Amino acid sequence: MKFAVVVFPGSNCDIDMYHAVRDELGEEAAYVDYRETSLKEYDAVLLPGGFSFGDYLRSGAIAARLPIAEGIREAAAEGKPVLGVCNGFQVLLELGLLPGAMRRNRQLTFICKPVTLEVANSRTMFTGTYGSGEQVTIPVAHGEGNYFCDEETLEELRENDQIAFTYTDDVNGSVERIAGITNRAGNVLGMMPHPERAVDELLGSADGLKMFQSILTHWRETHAVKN
Amino acid sequence: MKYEVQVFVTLKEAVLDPQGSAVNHSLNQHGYTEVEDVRIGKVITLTLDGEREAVDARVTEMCEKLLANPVIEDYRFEVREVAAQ
Amino acid sequence: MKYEVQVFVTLKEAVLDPQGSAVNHSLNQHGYTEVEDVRIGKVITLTLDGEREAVDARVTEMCEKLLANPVIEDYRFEVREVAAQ
Amino acid sequence: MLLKTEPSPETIKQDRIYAEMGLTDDEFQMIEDTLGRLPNFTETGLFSVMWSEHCSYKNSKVLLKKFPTEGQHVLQGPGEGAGIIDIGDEQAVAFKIESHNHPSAIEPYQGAATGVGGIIRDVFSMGARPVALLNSLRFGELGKPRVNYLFEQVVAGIAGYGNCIGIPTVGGEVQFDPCYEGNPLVNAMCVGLIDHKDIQKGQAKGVGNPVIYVGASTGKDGIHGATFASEELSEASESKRPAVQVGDPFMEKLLMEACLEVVKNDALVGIQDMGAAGLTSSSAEMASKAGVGIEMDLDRVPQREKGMSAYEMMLSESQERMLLVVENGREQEFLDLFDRYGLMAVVVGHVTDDKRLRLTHSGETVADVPVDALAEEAPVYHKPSKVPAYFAKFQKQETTVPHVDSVEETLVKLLAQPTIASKEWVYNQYDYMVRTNTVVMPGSDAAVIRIRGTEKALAMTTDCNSRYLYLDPEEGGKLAVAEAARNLICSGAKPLGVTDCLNYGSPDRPEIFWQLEKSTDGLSEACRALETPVIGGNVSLYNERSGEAVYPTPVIGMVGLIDNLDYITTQHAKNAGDLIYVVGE
Ligand SMILES: Nc1ncnc2c1ncn2[C@@H]1O[C@H](COP(=O)(O)OP(=O)(O)O)[C@@H](O)[C@H]1O
Repeated sequence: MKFAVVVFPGSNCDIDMYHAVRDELGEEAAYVDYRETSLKEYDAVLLPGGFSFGDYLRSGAIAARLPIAEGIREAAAEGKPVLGVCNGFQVLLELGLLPGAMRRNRQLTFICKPVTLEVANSRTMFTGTYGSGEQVTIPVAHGEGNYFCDEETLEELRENDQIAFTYTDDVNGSVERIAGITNRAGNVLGMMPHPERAVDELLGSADGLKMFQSILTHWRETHAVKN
Repeated sequence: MKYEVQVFVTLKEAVLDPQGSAVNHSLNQHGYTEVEDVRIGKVITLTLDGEREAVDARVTEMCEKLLANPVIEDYRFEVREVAAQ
Repeated sequence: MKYEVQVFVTLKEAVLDPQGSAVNHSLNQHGYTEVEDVRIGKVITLTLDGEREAVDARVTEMCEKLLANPVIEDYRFEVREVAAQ
Repeated sequence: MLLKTEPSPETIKQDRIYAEMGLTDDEFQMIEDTLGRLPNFTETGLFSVMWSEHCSYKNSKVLLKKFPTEGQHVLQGPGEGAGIIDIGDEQAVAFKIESHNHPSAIEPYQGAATGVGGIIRDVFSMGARPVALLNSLRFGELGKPRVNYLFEQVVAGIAGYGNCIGIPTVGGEVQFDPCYEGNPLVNAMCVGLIDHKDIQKGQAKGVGNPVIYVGASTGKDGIHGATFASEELSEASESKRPAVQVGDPFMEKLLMEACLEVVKNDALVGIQDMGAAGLTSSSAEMASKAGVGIEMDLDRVPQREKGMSAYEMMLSESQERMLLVVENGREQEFLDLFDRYGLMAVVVGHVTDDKRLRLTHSGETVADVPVDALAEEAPVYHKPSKVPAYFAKFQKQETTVPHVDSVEETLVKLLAQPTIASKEWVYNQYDYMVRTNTVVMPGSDAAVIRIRGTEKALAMTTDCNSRYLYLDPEEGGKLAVAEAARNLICSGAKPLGVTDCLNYGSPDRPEIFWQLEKSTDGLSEACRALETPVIGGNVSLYNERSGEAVYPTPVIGMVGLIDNLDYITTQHAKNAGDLIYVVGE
């Protein structure tokens, strides 16, 4: 399986994503420059964390308006897995591929620490290898992860099972303790916690690796059907 | 002609403003108990070159496309002619 | 009486505004080449209760002490009476 | 049209304008003698910043000489952006610590942020990839609004810069004491990894070679920052506003990635960051080290504001700028590379053979001075020293052992002291995990960063208990080094070397100079005994407010090598029932 790691000016976790896929998952990964327009040759798209364009104006805002946005939209429309982590999540929101917006953390400070997540929906292509309701330890590192959406949207998210992860504790003030959501089709996932930082016990947790394994498993299954 | 446009971007009323609440609290703590509410927004000052008639439409576009996020923000702007140097 | 005070806090002219530069660049890239300069500041909206005569002095104090850092920022404000609810 | 009225050379002398820039009468006379004429305004400015304590170490050089700086593994000792130590397998570690005390006292967020930015540039200008940041902070007692504000903003500034640029901030220390109330200390340290073949120097060899300016444009911010850092803080400092710069970590990230690519180009001759004294120190030092001169056309310097004078451009400390010298004829490769990163790069001058720094502006020569006079021949002082009265008194005191009624209660009280309490509130604001190499996170004795692709890791720490130094500078100095070494050893590492940041009061006061002398004796002795050479550092004097000096605070940054990931040890208690041993005297 071939993963694209999109690199924006100011992406910081691109290398971590790359290593998670290559070294821990054992699949192919390649960096794709933000000036590219197509992601056709990849089976999955990863939008890494960091501070694209310094997060100036609004986090993810400037990055979401670059040529590569076309490629990301296309991949999403084709049903390929598109995973945005942290800044990548913010970019997906700014792209309108996911509903809602981010505000500054309620405590107004950046937060970096391992947190406990609950897998709210284990039937997505990103969470298939987790048990339903399973609790996992994955670190967060963000200043603007306070997820917001209006009542109506929240209702839709619930109805369509789009809430993928929630925090077990109130980490940053997010509506409904939301840590990650998918689009309606279920192939676009945005999450603030960093699964790519939790792929090796040496780093404190390997719970994030299952996310990458889920993507791979799902891809293998769907491709086996087709072949 | 040169114009200076001030774009005010504010959080929609329904959106809780964590920064505003913090400043409100801090002002109260410092004895400014008369303060009842604080909201924090952005003011983006654009200097641009153009025809007066076109400015409004162009700036509206900029706001819609980049400067504001309609999901949580409102915007308005004021245009002022500046002396060309 | 109730007042709404809009405090505008902007970076001093000589101070680098990396945020403004990034937005300027992005606008230019999107075809808004008429934009020559962008500066980004804050607009802090205070709702407060008080006597009109006292408001200016109080808000000036708040600005100096908390809302702006005079080392790198300038501020100004506008006061508007609002109907008490 | 330039309508600047700068004072004439005669006026500068008569009205002692040089004194406002921090030069003494004798120093001004030295300049006049060196030039064989009176310096003009721009030239006076060049000398004043280069001869400030911050750039010239004129008051501390005699003390720094005592430090052991050599060792079998030292590849680069003091004198460049950062020192470098061999760690085997053709790899090395580069590190350095730097203060940003005075800017942080005035604009804590930006002061701290730009301190981080500066030390990162020092490390990548050597060709090393920064892999970790640490810091060492001192504030007054928590509780007063101003102190709380400084503390919160400094931490936010360090986090803001380090998180955005994507280098993990993995360690540091924070202490609170009334002596720092008017003058907080903000020291930042950066550790980088480098392959031996990539080691760069800040040198300007090769007559005719072009000099390239890269990065942010030059603004009027930070003019005279170096001089400012070499003065006591006062109410008047508040009005020296332009001395505070705003950092742009996003720009620095691009600059860092571009420079780390540039060092792979064989046509790169030298590279240096524009830190303190900006364009002046980078050009003068690069030329002086290589025994050449540099001529620059200031009209080509990218400027943020219209109508900047030569003086302002040369003394600006705008952030995120680098100066490069490359082989003649190959400049386009460099300009193209920087363009790819969206960075501004221009040829601003070339290397000459006459050992002079010559500047032109609007077609006129605005400065023409010998580079060695600026960079190497700054005056050196050996200030008088005197044993402070408090010390004599303290020595006569009987040792007393405090009586403890309830061990438990006392312990709880101790743990509630901000200086001793958990620093989670601080380090949870730092992204200490980005780049996924942080194996031991903040909270243990030392942070540990694995070296990807090897079985090795680096341990790092910053330490200094300034109360000990105040009470006995020599013993306290030894203790600071020993504490750092213990922290590394307890983490499974062998200490490699030291970078130090000497934060003191005014050396013009004999009692303070005595503290400097005694503590550097202690530091040197401990570094010798532990075989941890000092490979670089920084001196920050004049840390006073209203005549109150901070305690002598020589912050020790130490890095150690862990040969095998299996050796990594953390301080946390692991299992109930495990035995506890006390080792040592
Ligand atoms: N306290 C110190 N101990 C050892 N070396 C020092 C100390 N202070 C400064 N140095 C060294 O002196 C050299 C000159 O420093 P400087 O030019 O001021 O560098 P920078 O501009 O990065 O501060 C540096 O290599 C630095 O490591």
